[in-house]
Amino acid sequence: MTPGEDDAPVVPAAGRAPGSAGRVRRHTDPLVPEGPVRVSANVCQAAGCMSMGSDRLFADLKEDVVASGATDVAVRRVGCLGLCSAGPLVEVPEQGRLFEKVGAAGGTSLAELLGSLTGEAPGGREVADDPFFARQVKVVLERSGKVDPEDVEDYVASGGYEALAKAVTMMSPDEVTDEVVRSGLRGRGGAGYPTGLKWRTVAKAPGEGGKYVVCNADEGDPGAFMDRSVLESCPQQVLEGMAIAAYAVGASRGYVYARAEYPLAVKRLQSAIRQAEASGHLGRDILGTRFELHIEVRIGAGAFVCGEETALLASIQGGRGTPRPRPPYPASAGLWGCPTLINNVETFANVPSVISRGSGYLAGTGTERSKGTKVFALTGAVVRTGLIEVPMGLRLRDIVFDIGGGLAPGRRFKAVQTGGPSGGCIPEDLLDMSVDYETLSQAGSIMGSGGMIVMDDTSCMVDVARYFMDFCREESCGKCLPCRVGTQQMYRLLDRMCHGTATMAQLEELEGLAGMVRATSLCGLGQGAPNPVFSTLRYFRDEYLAHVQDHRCPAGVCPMDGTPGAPVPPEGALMAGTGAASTGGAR
Amino acid sequence: MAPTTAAARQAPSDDKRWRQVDVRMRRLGYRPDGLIEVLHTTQEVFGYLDDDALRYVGESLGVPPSTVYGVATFYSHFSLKPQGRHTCVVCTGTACYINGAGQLLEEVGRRLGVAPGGTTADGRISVLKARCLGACSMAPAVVVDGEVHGKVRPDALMAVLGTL
Amino acid sequence: MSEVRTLVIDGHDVAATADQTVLSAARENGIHIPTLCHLQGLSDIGACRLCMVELEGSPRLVASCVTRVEEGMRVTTVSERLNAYRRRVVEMFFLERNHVCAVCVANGSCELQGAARDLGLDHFELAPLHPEVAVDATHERFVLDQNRCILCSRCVRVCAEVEGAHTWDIQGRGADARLVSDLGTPWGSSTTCTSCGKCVQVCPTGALFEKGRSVAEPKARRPYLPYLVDHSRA
Amino acid sequence: MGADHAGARPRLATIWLDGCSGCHMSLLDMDERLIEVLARADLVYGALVDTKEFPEGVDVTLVEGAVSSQDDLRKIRQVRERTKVLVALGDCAVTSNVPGMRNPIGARAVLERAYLENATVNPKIPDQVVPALLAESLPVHAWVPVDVFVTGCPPSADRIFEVVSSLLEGRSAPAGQEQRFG
Repeated sequence: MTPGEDDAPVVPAAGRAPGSAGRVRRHTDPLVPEGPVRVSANVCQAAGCMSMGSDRLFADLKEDVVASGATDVAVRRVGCLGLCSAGPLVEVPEQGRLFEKVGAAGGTSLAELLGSLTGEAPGGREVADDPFFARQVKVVLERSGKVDPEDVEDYVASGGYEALAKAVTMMSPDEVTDEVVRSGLRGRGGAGYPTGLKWRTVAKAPGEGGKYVVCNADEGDPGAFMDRSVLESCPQQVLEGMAIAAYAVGASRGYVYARAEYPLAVKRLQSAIRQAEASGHLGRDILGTRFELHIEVRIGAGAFVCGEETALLASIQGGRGTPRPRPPYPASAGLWGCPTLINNVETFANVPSVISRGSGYLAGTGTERSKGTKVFALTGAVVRTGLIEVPMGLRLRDIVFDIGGGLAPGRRFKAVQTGGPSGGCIPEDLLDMSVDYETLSQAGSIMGSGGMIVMDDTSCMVDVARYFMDFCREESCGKCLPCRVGTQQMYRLLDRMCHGTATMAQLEELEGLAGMVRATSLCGLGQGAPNPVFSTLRYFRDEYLAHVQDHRCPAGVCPMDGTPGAPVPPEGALMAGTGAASTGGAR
Repeated sequence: MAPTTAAARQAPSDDKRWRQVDVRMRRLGYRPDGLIEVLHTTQEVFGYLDDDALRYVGESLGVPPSTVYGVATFYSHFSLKPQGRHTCVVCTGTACYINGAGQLLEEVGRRLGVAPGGTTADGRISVLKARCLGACSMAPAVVVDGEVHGKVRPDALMAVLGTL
Repeated sequence: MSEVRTLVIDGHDVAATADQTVLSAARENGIHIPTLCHLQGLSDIGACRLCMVELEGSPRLVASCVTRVEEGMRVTTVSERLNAYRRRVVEMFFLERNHVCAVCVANGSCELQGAARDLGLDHFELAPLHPEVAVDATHERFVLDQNRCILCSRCVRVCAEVEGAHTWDIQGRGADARLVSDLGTPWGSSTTCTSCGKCVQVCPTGALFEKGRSVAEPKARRPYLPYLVDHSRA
Repeated sequence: MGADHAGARPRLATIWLDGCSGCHMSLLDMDERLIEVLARADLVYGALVDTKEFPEGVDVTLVEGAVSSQDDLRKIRQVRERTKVLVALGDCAVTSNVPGMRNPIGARAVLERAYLENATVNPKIPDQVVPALLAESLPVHAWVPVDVFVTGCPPSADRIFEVVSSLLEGRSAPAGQEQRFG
């Protein structure tokens, strides 16, 4: 992280004529013509497209537009456009066209895009009818891909901070909380706890020593990048949500706890805080009232467990990120013992629309008990992968086959993994299920933070269970025994299955152990660690049996090579403790 | 609020880079709860955290050495050993895993003789694994010296590493 | 003075003050709940999970050392399920490191060994993990044998909370978690250790012991720290 | 359990794998109760009788020691086949105990230390006569099913008597009061 490195002005490249086509102060700045804009090229500058070269594309396109002499074309920097598998992406909103893989092999050439921008015949493809976009409903991602993530003015121009203004000037804190309660908004970080109730608890807690709001941006689930995208695409919306929350609960200090693995998100967030302070939306005397909120960014250092709220608080306070028993809950005793409200990125990003459009807006979308929308990172074996936002209650099948475009030709659907290491795998039979908190939980998985990984017949479910157990084993904080040792023991058993050396007794052992770890671990990481085992056993027991009884991996993924723990060492030679017979036959 | 218990001290050496660490600590008011932030800065400046750095930061912030060490070893982002001149970060997120991240690590391990977290004997390349880079659409993804490579096959990765 | 709460533990009516934990209320009334990381006089962390109990009306088990009593609470401290879980907890402690009771200084006075005996644990179903861990004998008077450490952190807490030296902490996480002195430096060269020996006194196993003590030499059991003012009655 | 055929006396055996013989010593510590046991059962194999081959049709076998070598493994498999009630006697049989202390460092390191580093003449890891070590020394139930576990290093003579006499009478072994490792 080197905040500020892009703040330095750069001399415009030779040959550029800033006066005529527009002004370009810095290489990361947009190209804005002085006259009216006929078309704009919105170039995705979120991490996915940038890793495919969209930052270079952005610079090149600006130069080319300037060189073409066009004076009515803007080149703008926007956040995530969603369809990450087709990056780098450029959208021309005036024409409703999307250009895919711009500048990449087999994609749109820069010349083609430029021709489309300056000429009369729009290229690319129509966005409106594309099923990837048509089934989506955007609340959290409303401005993602539309506003400049590094410009508070752009956010304000799109209606940003109207909700905060309404809250602090026209509503009492209790009215704000009541509105959130009525909206039915539930935590988007995983557990789905009603957001309004949490706010009310913190609001009611005595807070002589001050109160805090904390945004959990420690998005740790492998295969999940919703929060990163939101922070990279529209950090102001998250800050606005935090400010409304702080007003409602009576907090004047806040932290965003973000992953070190997301340098771009951290940079944009820090820049957004500085800009919001300068524009009077954060800091002292917000929007001319006496309400104040000071937000700092705290950067995580690579520990999944810090997504657990008490561990996150320990980490913000500079310590080892180990969870502590609750109660007391952070709502009554959080940071430095003060009442602390913790919500995740997507939850906060939902708040402005609840306030500005009223609770009915959110309550009108979704199912009876799961209101609103949910952002998912759709990845894995589907044709189209990326960031999507859908109304709660959409069928899983619609997400996989309509939005995701189904599987590659010749591949067979096997499962969708949701909820990360605490989640589960949903099989083909359940594809028609509604995607909401309750239904996912009944199916043995969880909503989680929004990772959705589609697996085809080349994935082995025993191997997948082992993968998640390996994850939990490495990420266990080590404080409580069942998680620290139980995950190691379960990993060993799963590893034996993948090598074809496990017995039926060990399969039973695994189930027993999983139940024990779930019931006795201190925090959610340990309690949830057995979930991938339970759900794969529930739906894919035949794969386990193939591994254990027939020593065969149906997907052809596992080594099945008889190690570790080959039961009988070769006769004659002294064993050297090297590999082959490392553990006994029956264990 | 935790009390401020410590203040500026003599840096372990006259290396000018300590000033950046000092500035960070001063901005945080030498508060013990700034420990992780200061460790971040120290690692950015020096590349890793050695005993002198840990001791100095601990003394300056009023945090006992065992606590500093406990924190520095808890988080996988912090390194107590010097890193190689180049870094190769293999993403092991779910999407990358089911698309062959394991084979990438195996190949790198076999060809370079390093396990994840290790550095080649000549100090050339450090191999790390990342939990999830969020580049799931490009799975399996590898970041070599800050540059993201998507849909990487073992041979292609070795070719990239060979050019370093 | 806190308000009085009445609750039922294993069918017995029990009165306790509102700030008491279920564990302390139980013990005060002669009801035994096994523990390892708990030590009267130190803060409670709820880490060993041995003291878990059932609460009527709650599907979840709770650690009694960190659960406050509540009016009308109905607690069950012994059940088939709890015993099975406790046996498994103790088994996993044994298998995590390299515990060999027969050659341990704490043989006969070890709390882990005692817990196994009380729970009727007579063999292990799971596989031993056999980590290679260190012995630090650099201190003039004491030894740390990581083979016998159960990471209860009683030594860490007594050193920080009572002695105020904070020589000990835990390094790493998960399977790599280890007791550590100062900057991972040998105990004998510690700049913070006062050689007070409190850590050795509170160690439930033979991980911390005095030099010169032979195998199974009886040592006084210390259920609490007698020199502490007991505010918590915990 | 006990005698299969009417009138036949139960057949008792003991076997000593990788252990120090302490459990057998504790067995002898039963003193005069040994006579009582032998009055009720035939001791058909063990360190106290001169039988070369482990016999068929044994009712109760007490196993001392961990399974550490290929010889141990061959023996315990045979014993299991020929025994109705298999008793793991003492900590080595139950947990691998002291023999298992080599497991964290590996068999190779142990052999090298013993036969190469510490050898004064002719350093060589033997490949004849001495049975081959297994990679790890493991408790009996890691290889074959065990019916009764008797902990202790060694288990007390009282406990051994209690277990043996119950089993010979065809009852299951009583839960051990104060039964503990070590």
